[in-house]
Amino acid sequence: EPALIFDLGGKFDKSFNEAAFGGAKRWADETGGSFLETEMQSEAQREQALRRFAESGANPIVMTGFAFGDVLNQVAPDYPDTKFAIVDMVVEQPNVRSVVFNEHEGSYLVGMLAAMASETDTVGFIGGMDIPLIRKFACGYAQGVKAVSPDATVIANMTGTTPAAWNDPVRGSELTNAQISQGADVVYAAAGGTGVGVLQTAADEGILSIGVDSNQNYLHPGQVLTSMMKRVDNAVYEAFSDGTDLETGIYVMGLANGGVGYALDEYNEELITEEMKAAVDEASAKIASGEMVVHDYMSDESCPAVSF
Amino acid sequence: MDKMPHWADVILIPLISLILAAFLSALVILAIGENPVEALQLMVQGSLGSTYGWGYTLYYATNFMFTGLAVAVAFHARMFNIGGEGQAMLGGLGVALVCLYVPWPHWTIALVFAIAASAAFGALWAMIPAYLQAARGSHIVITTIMFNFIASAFLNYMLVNVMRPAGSMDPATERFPEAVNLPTLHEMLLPFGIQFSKAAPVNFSLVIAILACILVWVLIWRTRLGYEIRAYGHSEPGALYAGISPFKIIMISMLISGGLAGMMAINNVMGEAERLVLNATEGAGFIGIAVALMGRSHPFGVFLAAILFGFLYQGGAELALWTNIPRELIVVIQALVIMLTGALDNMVRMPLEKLFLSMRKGRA
Amino acid sequence: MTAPAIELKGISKSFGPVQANKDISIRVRPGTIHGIIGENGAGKSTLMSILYGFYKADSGEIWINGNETQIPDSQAAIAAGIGMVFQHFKLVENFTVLENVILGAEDSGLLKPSLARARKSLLNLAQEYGLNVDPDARIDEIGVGMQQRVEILKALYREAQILILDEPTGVLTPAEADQLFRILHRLREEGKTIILITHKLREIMEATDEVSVMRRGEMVATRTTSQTTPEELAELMVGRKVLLRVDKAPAQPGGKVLEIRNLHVRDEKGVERVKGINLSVRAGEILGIAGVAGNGQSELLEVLGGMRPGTGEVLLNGQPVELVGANGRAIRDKGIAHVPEDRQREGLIMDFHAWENVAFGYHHDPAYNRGLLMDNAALRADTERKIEKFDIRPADGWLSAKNFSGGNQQKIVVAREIERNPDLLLVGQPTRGVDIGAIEFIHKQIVALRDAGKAVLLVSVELEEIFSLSDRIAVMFDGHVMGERLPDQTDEKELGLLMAGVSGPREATA
Amino acid sequence: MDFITLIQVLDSTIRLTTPLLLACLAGLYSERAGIFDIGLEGKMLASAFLSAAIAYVSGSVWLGLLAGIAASVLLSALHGLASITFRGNQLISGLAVTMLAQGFTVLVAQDWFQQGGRTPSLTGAGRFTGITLPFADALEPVPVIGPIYAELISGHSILVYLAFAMVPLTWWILFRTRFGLRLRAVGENPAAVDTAGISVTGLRYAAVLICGVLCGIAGAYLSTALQAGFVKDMTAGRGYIALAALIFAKWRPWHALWSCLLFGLLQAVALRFQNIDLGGIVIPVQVMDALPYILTVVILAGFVGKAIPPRAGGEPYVKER
Ligand SMILES: Nc1ncnc2c1ncn2[C@@H]1O[C@H](COP(=O)(O)OP(=O)(O)OP(=O)(O)O)[C@@H](O)[C@H]1O
Ligand SMILES: Nc1ncnc2c1ncn2[C@@H]1O[C@H](COP(=O)(O)OP(=O)(O)OP(=O)(O)O)[C@@H](O)[C@H]1O
Ligand SMILES: [Mg+2]
Ligand SMILES: [Mg+2]
Repeated sequence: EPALIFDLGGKFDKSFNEAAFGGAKRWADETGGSFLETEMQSEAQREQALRRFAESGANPIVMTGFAFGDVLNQVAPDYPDTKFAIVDMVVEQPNVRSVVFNEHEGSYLVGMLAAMASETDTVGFIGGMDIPLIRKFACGYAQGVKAVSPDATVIANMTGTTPAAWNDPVRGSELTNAQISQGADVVYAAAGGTGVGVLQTAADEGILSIGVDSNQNYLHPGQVLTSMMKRVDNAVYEAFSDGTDLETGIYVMGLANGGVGYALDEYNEELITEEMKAAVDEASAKIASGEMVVHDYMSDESCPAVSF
Repeated sequence: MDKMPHWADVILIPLISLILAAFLSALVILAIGENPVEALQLMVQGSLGSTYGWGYTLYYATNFMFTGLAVAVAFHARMFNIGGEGQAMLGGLGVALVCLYVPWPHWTIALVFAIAASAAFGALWAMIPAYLQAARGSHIVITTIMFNFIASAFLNYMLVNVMRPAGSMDPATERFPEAVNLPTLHEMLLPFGIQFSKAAPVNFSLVIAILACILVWVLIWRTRLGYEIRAYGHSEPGALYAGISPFKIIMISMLISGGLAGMMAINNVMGEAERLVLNATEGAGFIGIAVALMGRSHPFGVFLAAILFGFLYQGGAELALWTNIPRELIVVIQALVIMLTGALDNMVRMPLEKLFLSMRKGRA
Repeated sequence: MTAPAIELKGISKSFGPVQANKDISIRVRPGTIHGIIGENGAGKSTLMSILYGFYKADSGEIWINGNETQIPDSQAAIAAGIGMVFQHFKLVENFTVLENVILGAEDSGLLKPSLARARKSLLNLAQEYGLNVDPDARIDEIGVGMQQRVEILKALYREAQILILDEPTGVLTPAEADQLFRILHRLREEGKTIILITHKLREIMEATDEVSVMRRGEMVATRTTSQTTPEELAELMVGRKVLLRVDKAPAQPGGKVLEIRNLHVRDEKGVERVKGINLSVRAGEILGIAGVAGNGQSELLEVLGGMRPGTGEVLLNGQPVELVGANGRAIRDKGIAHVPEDRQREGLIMDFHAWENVAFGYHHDPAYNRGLLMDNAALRADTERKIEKFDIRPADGWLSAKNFSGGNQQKIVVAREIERNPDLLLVGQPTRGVDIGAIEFIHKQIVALRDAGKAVLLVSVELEEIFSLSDRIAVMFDGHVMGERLPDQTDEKELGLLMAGVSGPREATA
Repeated sequence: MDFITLIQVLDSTIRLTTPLLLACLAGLYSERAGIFDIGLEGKMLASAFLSAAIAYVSGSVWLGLLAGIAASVLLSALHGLASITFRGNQLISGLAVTMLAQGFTVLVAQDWFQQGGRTPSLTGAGRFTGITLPFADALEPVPVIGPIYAELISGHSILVYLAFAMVPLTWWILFRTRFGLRLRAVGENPAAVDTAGISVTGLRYAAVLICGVLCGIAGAYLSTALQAGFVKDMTAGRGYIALAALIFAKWRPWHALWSCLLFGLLQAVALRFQNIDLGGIVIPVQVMDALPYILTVVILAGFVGKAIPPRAGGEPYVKER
């Protein structure tokens, strides 16, 4: 029986963890199988959750979030017969699959859309916890914005420095207000549960927002420009499908293999014009083919398009 | 005459409160559409049904012994130390500093210094509220609450800005070196041919916690200091009359209390996580209040209550894993225990006293 | 004959195992001052609190002006025209006089009109009865005598026809007390009925028309004051003839053991309570300090006992004693023992076993310790001895202090302190709330210590006790020693004047 | 800081002050009556949950508000039962109330909505939205005054105005009415109130229930006005900051307003700027987070004017002579 462990922020953050849950559920619906799951209440519980599932014979065990990296590195060797998969972190153990995403590529696409939709030429970015991973989102986004309109302003804020930043809608909302007052008319929230507050305030104040990880367009129909899809669901779905035969090693999911992308559905079709779609799809193809490279913040911890 | 025999006071009342709390919790479980009997079975199975379960139960119990003793010692001096949480956090900082920045040859030596550091940091964090209470009469409950928040912000700062290793995204310290890892119960029992779960985090700290229970018992009931603490706790004017300095007692009892709370860190930080993470205390400081109330501030009572809460904690985690009952159920139980043994005490006591009084009249 | 203003029939009340009132009946004629007298703990306050609706009787009836009246709470008592001045005032300290007066008797939801009306009304009452107070003063800024007036005004403002005063003179000087009685007489002339609780016979004889005597929860007799004598009342009160003097040989005073020079003491609020006194006590002598409660005697004892700091010079056998406060241990080590005024709050830990209390204050004594630990076996053995020697009952060292009667509690304290064989014994109110048998015993112990050549400093508000024990008497008033007298060269009247701050011409020749 | 940012920060201060102020005044009623309440946090939390849940289910935020108040009042009644009727330890009871709320909100939310202890997002009539004061739009272009009126003063939800209006109202009730006089008296010397023929129990329950109502409004504000839905532990220590503000204010209504505004400002600044650069010295955000608590400790220490609580506070009333 496979197991899934959600990171702080919880299964129903409408974003990152919920995407993982979606993948697991899809697997369960299709195969009729069942899976174990649990949510973290605090940092200190990670190890217990991992061990508990390993002890009870769950296999494979999938966890979402870089924060599991350290404990997984400790726990995995104790259970050599169990396969683990971790999202967003590389753990070099023989029985671990590490799934990482090219978030900068997807963010680049939504950055282009933001720039095209903006009337003030000022767009915002609200990140969750201030870590290189989130800067990677921001950097890709800013590059996309600048690609469309080189003079545009990108305002980037982070919610916090601890995991609490993933679940702080109040702060998300305040930061959104701040960005609005600075002229932003599109904000991109890459902040897990905090994003709920960002999208809410953006909708209340009548500006556009961009969701992240899951497709969040439905949250405020007609007011969410698009969502940067990070197919955590696919990662989980595949891991579950592979079962105990799960191949270990590093898996990179990018535009080329459908790991990231942007969402287009009935909720935002009126916001995305044909031109916008054409421009983005063209860039997407170029990136996928390798013709064009989006700078990855984590490769050198710097960003050409935005400063933090 | 006493209204009630002593045993009723120390055994019957906590027991009745516990049963009431259990009953109310069962109602809650029923209300959310689960079966309380099955839930209890699951809790028992998950926490006591295997050495793995026991390992976690005892691990948590170790935490609660330290924080429970901390609250109990302060109670004896009639101080209510709500600050166990913050003191335990600071204790964690002390342990991390000792373990990370000194190359220890062996865990035994490291442990001695880790105990000293955790106790010193915890005591330090209790010292300011204690001083303000002793010298300026600032209400210790309020100041210790404030100090919990300050501790949390301070630790946050330390982990995010100071102690986080370069390149790590986690607000946590590095792993401690192998040499300072405490032996787990598994390793301790192996020489005796006993197979205890390898995965369970219960470790040598349990021995320290039990020792602490014994030492606190000796301190409170057998030493002059304990005599003075108890005397002060019963009557401040009395203490003054007997030449017991209230200032000294407040300071010492709070320092001991803070030190005990801080010492919890040898279990969760040094013994289990082997690094310092955010919120490593997980509310154990508050559970200590429930444990001390339930255990009637007596070290043996604290020992038993800590194991009970260890069971609840581990059982609750199991419930959350296998059923739809969230982990918060144990927060509810814990709240009920605190309410019933600490605040609604008289609700249980009054009818009991009447009962005993009428029984005595019946005999006479 | 008109119906009694108040008639209580068969009132009983217990507090847990303590029966405070047993089947009490009493009639109070309208327009009289009716005294109720009884020893400490006789149940006087309880009875009056029941009448005032503060406590609820377990059984019994209350009749007012010939009608049975239910008094479930104070509201009902007030409605029935009853007002009460409690032994401990019930005033809100940081409110003004006016606010205290209207509290609970406001006219409307808003305060303004009430305050205005009360201000007028106070003016009238002040003129009518000579009850002058500043309506805008805060309670914590006025003296106790003034506070008592506020309490009386509160009752009058509520148009009380029946006024109960519970030990109103305990905190007053004789002069203030006389003034109070004048006011009471004036109220009686206006047709009000007054119940006066006290355990001072003099006050009963001076002020009342009738008097009822209570003993151990029971009403033992009612007399017309003019037809009884203090001796009869005293006998009724205690149940047997009172021994007024302790048999003791004349003192054989030796050298000065204690010398106090220019001692000043301030309380927690910074108010000076002892204002530069000079006293000395010699070996083999009992110095009694008389005075109305609250004139600095308590603070004097507390400074000498190391419970609070003071300034000035105190010498014990010529050696200076530090007056830093919270140094009771050092004080004891120097050879001073202390029987404190309040045994339940200070002298004992009520929840400790008797054997734990036996070491209280001396728990550092090597005899009670073995290395780091306390030697509980030694403590218990010592307790056995003291129980035997001082006839403490029940003879069970394992009982908690709270389970002993007041007299036996006091014996535990006295045993502990006297057995240290101190050079100087400080004693505060040694027989307050103690039964007659224990009083005699404790007095004898104190005299025996004196006869062993030790110095004793006795503080008591009971003049009788001062007279029967002291070899020399000093009177304190407002933080000063008003004078020293020898017991056989003075009388209660002269001491009373000194206690009221009126100094006399004669000085003791010590 | 430019003018617009200043206005924005102050605007955010007002939003963040509101729940603090309501909870602080709630505590003021209770503590002035002699019942210490460290359970403000729990009551707010319970109300935040139930108001969001009911607002979601019924679609009416007003029903939600009522339900939130009911939840908070229920906990108040429990606190009253423990500390007034059964004369228990008020601090322990307050702590238990908070824990009870922390546990129950998640338990019930999970059972009810299956969303990991949160409620679904509120929309439309399920939320309190800002109300535009008269002339706000017309005045907007006027320099300085315009933005201050239109941005800062206008446009908040009705509960914000209610909270600020509660300050003079509370002052008036406390110092100008019979109820206020009695309430203050019972916190100073309950025996005086008792012997004056007023029920101590009744008064204290009244105070505790008022406290419940105000905490209820504070909680509802969090989940239905400031935010659109409940997430677990969403009070995030605001109850304790309110308590700190109450001490800071020395239990006085107008001072409560200033101390809540100060703490609200600290929160607003901490929210907006992570680390504050004061010309070379960088103040980390954690300092801003901890500042209300540090300030309160300083006040408690009595170095800046001593905070003296109501004299009978924290003590159960037992009749004595
Ligand atoms: N579980 C308990 N909770 C609270 N107080 C207790 C408890 N057990 C004992 N006490 C109190 O502790 C005091 C001393 O008890 P302790 O356990 O030290 O042993 P003891 O029976 O009093 O003496 P000894 O051990 O010498 O026989 C007693 O006053 C008792 O009231
Ligand atoms: N609230 C109470 N709880 C328990 N016992 C009480 C209470 N009030 C009075 N008692 C007891 O009832 C008895 C009668 O007390 P009461 O105060 O009526 O006596 P009193 O005659 O007024 O004494 P005093 O002269 O000291 O004022 C005493 O034994 C006292 O300890
Ligand atoms: Mg024993
Ligand atoms: Mg009395």
